Formats: sequence, structure tokens, C-alpha cells
Amino acid sequence: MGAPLFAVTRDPLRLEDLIQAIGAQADGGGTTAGAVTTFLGLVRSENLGRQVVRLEYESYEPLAIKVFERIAGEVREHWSTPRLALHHRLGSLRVGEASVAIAAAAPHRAESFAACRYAIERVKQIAPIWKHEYFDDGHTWIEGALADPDDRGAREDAYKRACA
Amino acid sequence: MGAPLFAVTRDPLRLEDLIQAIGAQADGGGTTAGAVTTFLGLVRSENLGRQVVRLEYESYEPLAIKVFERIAGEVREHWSTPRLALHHRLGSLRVGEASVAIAAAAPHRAESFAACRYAIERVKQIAPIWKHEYFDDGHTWIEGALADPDDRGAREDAYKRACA
Amino acid sequence: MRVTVRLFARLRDIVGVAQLSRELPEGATASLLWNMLAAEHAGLAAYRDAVSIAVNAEYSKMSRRLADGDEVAFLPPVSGG
Amino acid sequence: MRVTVRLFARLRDIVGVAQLSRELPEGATASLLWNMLAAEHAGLAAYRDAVSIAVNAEYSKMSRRLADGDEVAFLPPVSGG
Repeated sequence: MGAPLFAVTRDPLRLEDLIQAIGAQADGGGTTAGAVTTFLGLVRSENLGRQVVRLEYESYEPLAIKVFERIAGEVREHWSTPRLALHHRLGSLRVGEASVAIAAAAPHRAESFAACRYAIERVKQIAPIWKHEYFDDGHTWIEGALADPDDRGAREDAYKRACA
Repeated sequence: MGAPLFAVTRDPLRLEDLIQAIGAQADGGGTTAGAVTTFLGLVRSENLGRQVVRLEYESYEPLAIKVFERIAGEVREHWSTPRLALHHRLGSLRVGEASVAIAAAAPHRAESFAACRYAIERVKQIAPIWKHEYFDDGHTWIEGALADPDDRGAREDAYKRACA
Repeated sequence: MRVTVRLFARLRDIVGVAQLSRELPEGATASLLWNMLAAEHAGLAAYRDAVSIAVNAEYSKMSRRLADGDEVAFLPPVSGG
Repeated sequence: MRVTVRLFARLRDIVGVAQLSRELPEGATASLLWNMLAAEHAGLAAYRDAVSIAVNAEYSKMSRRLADGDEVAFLPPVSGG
């Protein structure tokens, strides 16, 4: 049993699992990918001037997995045959731990970079995941984007940031 | 002993080593990086219509390490406090194996993506490394860029591709 | 008809439970369900235009007509990544 | 003075060795050294404008004056990555 392409998990994230999941070395089409770009988001020690102690992530898990699949589908609409794996951590994370891991494989590097960047932008826009920040003298929910997968403006913004 | 930031090696490349080398979880400045972007270049099964059997990489090793250090310095000129690790494989590589691995850590994702992309562009422009391609009915040296680290046009081209 | 409501993050804190069940008239929309909850929990008012809806773990709209047994999730602005 | 020459990839194949040693007049440049080698190995001619130079493992220029004991590397167009 290999690692899944899409996961929300309380276990520490491992890039090796994502790289195995996308099977960079054994492409279905018979052509091996020439480029893999990965992204790790880590818990920072400081946010808005506050000293962060830990973050707690929660998710609407079945929807999160569907959203990850949706993001992978959007990526395939934009770029030639990239394969994408996307794992998000849940539960309590200390500073320095990885909250999100993405791996994108493609024939060439321009596509793998763009696909990976697009994916993290879309995670932040539409993945049903929330973080609760515990800082040195308090705690608060972080609220970012109003999730709307059909918002074309948001999707175009993600595409622009991917510099495609 | 941790993994080095810069290496040319006959051993298989492991992203974990580069991530450990950049110490993403324990930043010298006391602020933990929030973003790590990595890149893996893999041997493709096909090049210019030829069926690739294997590649053999060679390098002028002491210069290669200095060039990797130079690229990391250029990255620090462009982006705020990114840390970079760069490993290149030498010797005989089969299809699917990684020839180059790069990891870039930065406070935010825009910088880690740009730094990582810039680095692979510069590797292709100025690293003293050569590949000999063995295909199904022959073999040939691959010759790409005339290496000139002072070529401002090349550097600007790498910066543009980094979409900074 | 009867639906299950799921609440996340601050919405859960405001309502005090992560999951509840509500009896609704036939033809009720997600919007009606939200208004019922907002009438009971004043803190929800601020989220009227800042909430996303999912029905049976698919994103949907406030105008969505609900069916018996639906699972309706109200989602505050997301902050993954 | 005496310098060491290092050759890589196709340049090595053309010359037939990865490393050799040459006696040069004082004040000789890398360009002079290249011309000596090119006179002996016709295949090098095609690389006159497609070769990079490193002296003591630092990139340098064809106009660089060499010193006794220098290691001079001639590098064909690179193809790492």
C-alpha cells in the first residue's frame, strides 16, 4: 500500500510520502516526469507581531479530500499532465512543524513550479480547514478566505500567482 | 554531522537531507521559516525523440561547489533571508533517478518559490556539470549554456523565470 | 424533514456544539436553516455574508433546497495552509 | 612556468586525456594556452567561442595571465540540472 495522493492526517507530514504517491518514477503514460516541485508550509514562530506557541488545525475532512481532488483537476486543466499530491496536517502543531505538503510532477520544470504554486494558493482559498492560533498571552481563530470554489476571480488570482 | 548545504555526490539524492541542511525548523535569526519549496530534476525516458537509457554526469567538483555557493549568494541578494541547499548527482543515472535537488526556505511562500526556481535556472546556466546521454542506439554529450557567471542577461533571464 | 447541521471553528464556538439536528418544513433552503440558527445565537449574525455552505460534503449555495437526511455544514472563512 | 590543464566532457574526448601539463613562457595567457592545445587537436577549433575558463577552480577570462603552478580548466557548454 502506497501513500495516498490526498490526505488530512494527524501524523507528521513527510515529503517522501507525497513523492511516492505521485509515482514520479513510473508515469502512467510511459513518459517519466522530468521535474518535481514540492512545497511545505511550516508553523512560524511569529504572526502579526504575536509570539506563536502552537497552532491547532481542524477540517471538514470529507469535503477537504474532495477539494484536494478538485484542485488536482484544476491543475490538469491548466498544465500538461502534472500529477499532484496534497496532504494537510490536523491537530496541534508546534512551531517549525509542517502544516501542508504538496508535490507536483510534470514533464518540465515550468509546469511543476506553476502547478505546485497554484495548488497552495487554492488550498488557502477553498480548503475547509481552520487554524486556531495559541500565542504567548491568548488564542484566536484565524479566518482568511470566504471559500467559494466557483469564484472565477479567486481562481484567476491563483493562476496569476503561479506565474504560468 | 548534518547533511551539507552544497554537494556533488555519486549517492542518490534525498530531499530530506536538503531540508535538514537548511534547518527549516531552527532559523539562525530566531524566526522560523514559514515556507520551503524544493525542486527535483529527474532523468526523463525521452529526449529530442530519443529513447534514453541512462545519463552519465560529470563535474569539475571544486568549482561546482563554489558555483552553488555563488547561486545561494545571488538568491540572498534578491530575496529576504532565504536559505538554500543544492545537491547534484554525478555518475550513471537510470531513468527516473534525481539528478539535482534544491531546497529553499523563506519566511513566505512567494520568496521560497522564486528562490528555488531561480536556483535551478542558474544551475543550468553556470554549474560546471555535463551530461552524457546514452540512448537506445547511440550516445552523445549534451551541451547547453556557455557558462559565464558575469553574464547579466543570463542572470536577469533566471530572475524573470523565477517570476519574482 | 430532519437535517444534521455541522459547525466548524468559530461557528462551533458560538453555537456551543459541533453537530446538531433540526426539523425543517418541506422545501426549506439552507438559508432558512441558517436564519433559524442565527435567531437562536446572536453571534452568528456577523457571519451572514461570510459563511460558506456544504451539503452532504459538497460546496453548495444558501438557496439550496434541502432534503430529509441532508448533512448541512456551515463554514466560516477558511485558513488552511 | 608550468601549468596543469584540466579538460571536461567533449573537450576531454577530443584531447584524449582529462589532465595534462604544459610549459609556458612567462606572461602567457589562458588564450595562448588554448591556442597551443588547439594547434595540436583540430577538434578544439569549434570550441574557440564556446569554451569557459577556470583558473584554480574560479571562473576566469581567456585574457587571464597565468602563473606557475596554476590549474587551468577548459569547460565546454554546461548541461547540469
